[in-house]
Amino acid sequence: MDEPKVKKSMLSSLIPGLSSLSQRGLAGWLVVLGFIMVASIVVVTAISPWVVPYNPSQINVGKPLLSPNSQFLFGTNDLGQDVFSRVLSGGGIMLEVSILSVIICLLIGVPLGLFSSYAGGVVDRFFCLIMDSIYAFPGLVLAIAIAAMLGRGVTNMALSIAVVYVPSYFRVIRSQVLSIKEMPYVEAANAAGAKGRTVLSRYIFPNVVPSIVVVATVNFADAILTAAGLTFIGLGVSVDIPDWGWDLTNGRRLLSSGAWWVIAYPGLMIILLALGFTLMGEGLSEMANPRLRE
Amino acid sequence: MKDTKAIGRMTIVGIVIVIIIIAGVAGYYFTMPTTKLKETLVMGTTDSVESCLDPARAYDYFGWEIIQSLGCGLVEYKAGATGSVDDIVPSLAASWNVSDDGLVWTFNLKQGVKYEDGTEFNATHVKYTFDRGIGIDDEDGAFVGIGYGGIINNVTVTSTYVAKFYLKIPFAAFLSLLACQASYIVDPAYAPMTSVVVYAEGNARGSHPMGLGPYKLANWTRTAGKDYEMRLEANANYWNASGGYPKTKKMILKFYADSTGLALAIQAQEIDIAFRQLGATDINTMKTNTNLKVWEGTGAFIQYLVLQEKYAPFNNTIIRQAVGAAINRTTIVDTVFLGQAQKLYSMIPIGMFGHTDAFLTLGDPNYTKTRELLADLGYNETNKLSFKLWYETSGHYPSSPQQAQVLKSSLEASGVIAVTLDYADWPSFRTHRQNEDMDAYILGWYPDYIDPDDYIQPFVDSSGGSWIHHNYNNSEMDKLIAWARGNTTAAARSSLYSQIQNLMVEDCPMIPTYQGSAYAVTTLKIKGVYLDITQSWRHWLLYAEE
Amino acid sequence: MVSQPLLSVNGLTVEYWARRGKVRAVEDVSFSIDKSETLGVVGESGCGKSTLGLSLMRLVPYPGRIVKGKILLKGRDVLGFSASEMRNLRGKDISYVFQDPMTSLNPVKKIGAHFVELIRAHEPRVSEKDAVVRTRKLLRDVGIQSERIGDYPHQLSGGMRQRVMIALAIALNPSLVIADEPTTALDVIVQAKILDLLNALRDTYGMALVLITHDLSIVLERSDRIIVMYAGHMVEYARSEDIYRNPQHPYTQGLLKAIPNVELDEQTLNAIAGSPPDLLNLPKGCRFWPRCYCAKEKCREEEPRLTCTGPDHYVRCGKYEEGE
Amino acid sequence: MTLRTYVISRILLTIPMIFILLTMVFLVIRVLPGDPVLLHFEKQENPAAMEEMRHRLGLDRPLWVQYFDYVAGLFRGDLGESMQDYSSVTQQILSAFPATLELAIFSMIIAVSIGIFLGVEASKGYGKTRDNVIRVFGIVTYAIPVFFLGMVFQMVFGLGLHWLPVGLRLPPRMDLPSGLNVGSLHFSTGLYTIDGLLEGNVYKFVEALRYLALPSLTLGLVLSGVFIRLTRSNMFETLRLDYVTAARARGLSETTVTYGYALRNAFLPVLTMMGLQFATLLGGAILTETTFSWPGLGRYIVDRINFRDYTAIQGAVVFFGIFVSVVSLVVDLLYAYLDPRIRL
Repeated sequence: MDEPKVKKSMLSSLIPGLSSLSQRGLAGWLVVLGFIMVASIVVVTAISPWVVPYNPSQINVGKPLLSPNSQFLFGTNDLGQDVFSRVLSGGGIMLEVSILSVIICLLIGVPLGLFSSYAGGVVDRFFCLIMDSIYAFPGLVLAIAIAAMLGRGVTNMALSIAVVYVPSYFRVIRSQVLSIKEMPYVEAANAAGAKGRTVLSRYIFPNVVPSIVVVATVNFADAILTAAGLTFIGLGVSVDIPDWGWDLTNGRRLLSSGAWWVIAYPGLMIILLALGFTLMGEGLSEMANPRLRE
Repeated sequence: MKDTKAIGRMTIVGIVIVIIIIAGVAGYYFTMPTTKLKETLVMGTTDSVESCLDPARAYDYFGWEIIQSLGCGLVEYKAGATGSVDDIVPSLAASWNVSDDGLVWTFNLKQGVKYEDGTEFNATHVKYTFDRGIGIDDEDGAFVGIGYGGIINNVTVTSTYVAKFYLKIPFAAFLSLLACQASYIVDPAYAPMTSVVVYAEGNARGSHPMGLGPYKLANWTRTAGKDYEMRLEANANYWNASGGYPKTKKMILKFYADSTGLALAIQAQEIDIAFRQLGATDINTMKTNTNLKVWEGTGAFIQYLVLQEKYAPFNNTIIRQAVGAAINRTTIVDTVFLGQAQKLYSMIPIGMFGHTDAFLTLGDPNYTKTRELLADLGYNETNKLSFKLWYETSGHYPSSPQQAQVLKSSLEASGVIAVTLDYADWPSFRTHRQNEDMDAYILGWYPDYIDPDDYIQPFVDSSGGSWIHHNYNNSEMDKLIAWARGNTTAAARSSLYSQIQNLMVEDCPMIPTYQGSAYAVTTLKIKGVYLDITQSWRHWLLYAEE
Repeated sequence: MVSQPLLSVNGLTVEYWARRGKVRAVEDVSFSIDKSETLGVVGESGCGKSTLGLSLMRLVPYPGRIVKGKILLKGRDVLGFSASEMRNLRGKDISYVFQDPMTSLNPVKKIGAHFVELIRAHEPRVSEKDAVVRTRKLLRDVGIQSERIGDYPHQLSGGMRQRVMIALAIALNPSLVIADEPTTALDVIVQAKILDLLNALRDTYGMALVLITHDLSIVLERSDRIIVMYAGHMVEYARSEDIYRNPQHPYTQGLLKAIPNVELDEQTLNAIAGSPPDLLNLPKGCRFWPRCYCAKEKCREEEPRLTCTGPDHYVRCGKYEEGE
Repeated sequence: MTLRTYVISRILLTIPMIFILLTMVFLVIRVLPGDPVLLHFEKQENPAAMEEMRHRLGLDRPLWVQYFDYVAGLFRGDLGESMQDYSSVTQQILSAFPATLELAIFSMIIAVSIGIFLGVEASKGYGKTRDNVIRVFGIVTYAIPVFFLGMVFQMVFGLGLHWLPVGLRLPPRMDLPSGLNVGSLHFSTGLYTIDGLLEGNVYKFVEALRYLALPSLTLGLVLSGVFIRLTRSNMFETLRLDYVTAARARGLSETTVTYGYALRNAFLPVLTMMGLQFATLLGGAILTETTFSWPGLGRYIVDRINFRDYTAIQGAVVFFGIFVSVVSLVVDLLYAYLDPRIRL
């Protein structure tokens, strides 16, 4: 009977939120702003092959370490590669890794969370313990260890990052489910003798979606930063693919010779990307649970 | 009186604070160190002792650098050596001679030489040193790496101050072998016959078996398995102490994680000397810095491209030559090293006797030749010769990733070659090498002893070069190498080496790319820096001039 | 005779500025209190009575603000006070007893600390020791063993906490104490005790008392005058016996009817139909007419003014406006 | 529940977590591909030597035996011997730990003080400009890669302005602080700031601080965002609580109300967050240490990864894990002690 109502109240926190953002005040604007940032970076990276002034991996397109000028907007790096072109096309790895890792997290964390919390009892306690101990662990340290063992490559990076962040999905889902389990319409469904699977998929899951979206968005930022970190300590990908992470790492050697532009621009791009997702996450989460709204 | 109580508390607190501040400021100025000592030099480096300071195991550049300051060999290279035999001068040995068959070397030792703790040095210690090194047979060590066991049969003590070496093979480069730090004499009192001396926390003397050198190891701190601080102090018993060596009484060695840290430190003049490994860009910036002096020297470090002959494509000599013709050494030297290196057309470094620009015949680059050679095998713009080029990322060699990118672009400039890059950290890289699953890979070589033999035998001799796993062997080559080793006359040897180098070009098992130059940066007052082909960093010659 | 009242409020109006528009929680309220007299403020929840109480101390929470009116304490205009003057006034001249004792004490502070802090905030020259002595006495006055001085709030029962709150309120014997639903959070037996305590203290300390409640019965016998509020308006203001004998506003009559009457054995308990309006979209005209049994055309059209219908008796209802 | 039972249960909870963690690390290191022994040798031509090393490291035993050795070793505080130079991993880690600890402590102090200060400032007006600015600041700091910020600081404050040193822990010429020396007994913490003071050498103390400044500021700043956000939201919640209004109604000064009432209650969640964030902090420390060539555990791990020194990596990771669990345990107990509702 009041199932639709509750369902709506949960979802409405999201969908109308996106539609009538302006009324949502800061939160709304955060989402819009973040979305614009991310979208524009994705677009740029996607179309970069056609718009870059030079081949980003081509060496000696200009003298090495030219400071920004009319010909090379962001200057050139130590191999005489055009920093601007590399900045335009260097987002690929970051995006691939983060997207992949988030997907992995979703595939593992969400079902696990649903199952564990719905099953409850010993099973739940078991999973919780494992997840908590991973969660309590220094994420980057773990990621580094795993990445080092798995070896290089986008997939391995994504995997090692995913392992670290699955728990955060698990926890959110779980707490959500636990609260929803108590909702009258769920209890009604149980009382009506609906099958566990049905309850999970038809009654509980739809209501968890908003928080999943929030977690995933926030997690994107973490994934990107972790990926950058891995690259920085030399667990990235091969250098013939332009990548902000590598440019930062490489630029470090040039720091002492004052070539700020080699690191500045790729660094800013990473920040923009991470920031975009963080802003979205911030806004969405405030909409999903409006604790401080008047 | 209530108030006085309240006020009282406040005032007390106030007074305490004031006192603390005054004490602090006073203490600050009181404990501020007075003008720094003249007889102490601070040297910064990115190196670190890899395993230990025992010649029986140490096989890394820096380990040898320190061993050289703490110990002495029978002979040594004089500062500014060019690698010829005449540069080898007596050290612990006063004189020596070799039998005509080149199998027996006799050394007459200096007399009255003392270890830092005052015990006398004699011939038994020579025997002890080599028996020990060969006996311990440490898989990670230089004795195994260089293969002493295959050269020295045994050492005998004929009198207190005379030692005889009996060799298994006539070995022309024997003196240079004795000049290398692996052959430095150890003090039996500190060097157990069967075990390696390793770092002992808080016990500098117990952390190394040397004791005949210009310096004593006053302090050695390692944190996290890396050197953190080292202090060298003059050894009063050094045989050449009377000659005024070491010129600087105290040396403080500071260790930086990377070239950036080191560069920043020398630019800020926090240290007097920065040696190994400053980046090419850093060197360039410092050349323009009027407060610093950049010392340049010939390097004996070479790098080269290895081609895996086990399977296609490089099991085909023509293809190897084609690739050899497509290497643009100019871009490597100019772009990666900003001109701070030399184009190398032979495995034997420039400036060493026997060197010829053999590989220049393949062109530098000669893309038409590459195209022709490959065209016959059906490769062209549409059907490119494609292979994987590997580089290492542990910083084992200078700027490998950059080299890889440059090599890729120079090869692809031929229009008929497509290269994909792949990498691994150094240990994995090594394992890949063992597994022989890399099409082509970048390797480098620091010499053990300064002789052409050390640049040929370990690479293209079927036994000596087996560690590279390039699956190259050529009985003709082996014969030539054996002759060159056995022959004692420089002239005959150089002709043999030129034949060897031409044969290498024909077979193209590996393609030399560049020869590194050595750079040190110091403040203006520092003198006595020698960067010669021996790669030795002689702490005892350094001094600050007023 | 013109003796200056302790507190006189004139045309007080408080607005909340929410995103969806302005809300007048209190509109044009005027009254006055003399020394040591009790004023009852009655009304359904959301009628603005708490806001009224808070606004007397200029504590209306953000985003609310006092937009019109005058608050004269002993003739001085409180609204004109500086921040520091306000601080001195709060707790010393006027003090406040909140609705829910469970949440009105700092959970991480001991009971005693609250008092010492309060006393020394207003009388800095008092030493810690003396403050403690005074605290013990205060606790005894409100019927708590002074040993409890070292307890944490969560160690006390609701009733005891409310006593503590009261003790805090009278600590600096203020001339006016505002008690906002001081008993609603407590169970019935305790309620009576607390209220009696308040009365007793009022007499001993000779202070005026503003008793805010939703329950008319509570204030009827305990207060000298009563304000009945509805939807931010003061709809009736009179001495309690007048309110009891001759309630004039239909709403007041409704409230009276809702009180279970013990004398009558024949019970006719009829609550007022409907529910108070949303302050964001008030009905045109009289705010009460949708629930009023005697609403006329006129009521729907124009908002009635406050009219004096007798000695100290004011009503805001169309029926009593002249021209009737 | 009484404090005692709480403490006990909390400790009991920590033990299985640490165990899971140990097992996880073990599996990651041992089960994932790659033969540590093979990786060690320059030339792999002497199978005897490799066998000998395999035996020495106990890698020739079945996995479960290795697991038990490893756990047993941990109880003896023995993390095995480095595969690169055969020296004790425990000793290496302990020698590197103080540097990391010092960095971590100072970063945490900076992060928390920035976080609380700005959080409180923001809470003084919801939705006002100041609040929004601070909020955005918090979000931005969260999105900056710590090593990038580090490099920027190095360039600006080190290379550009020459204000602060950008590497090492003390000036190269300066002898390392000896710590406290009373007659024969010698005591030093390895934290140069503290040792400097113990030695009674203010100059060293100040220098140590100067060298600590940039790294800890970098790490602290990046971390502050979390604390800003947390303090802010908690402040908003506590500021609406009755006892805050009540305090105002008693005429207490704004400072007393904000700090004595609101913050004192908003602080407890911040404290728990400190426990949680310590993990993040150590993660960031790895990158910060690499950026500032800070000779701590972070750099140790990175170095060892380059050497493929399995035992060392395993040891360091485990050490990190245990350290973090202990810290969070301590923090929780502290929480219990500070919150009178749990205490008793």
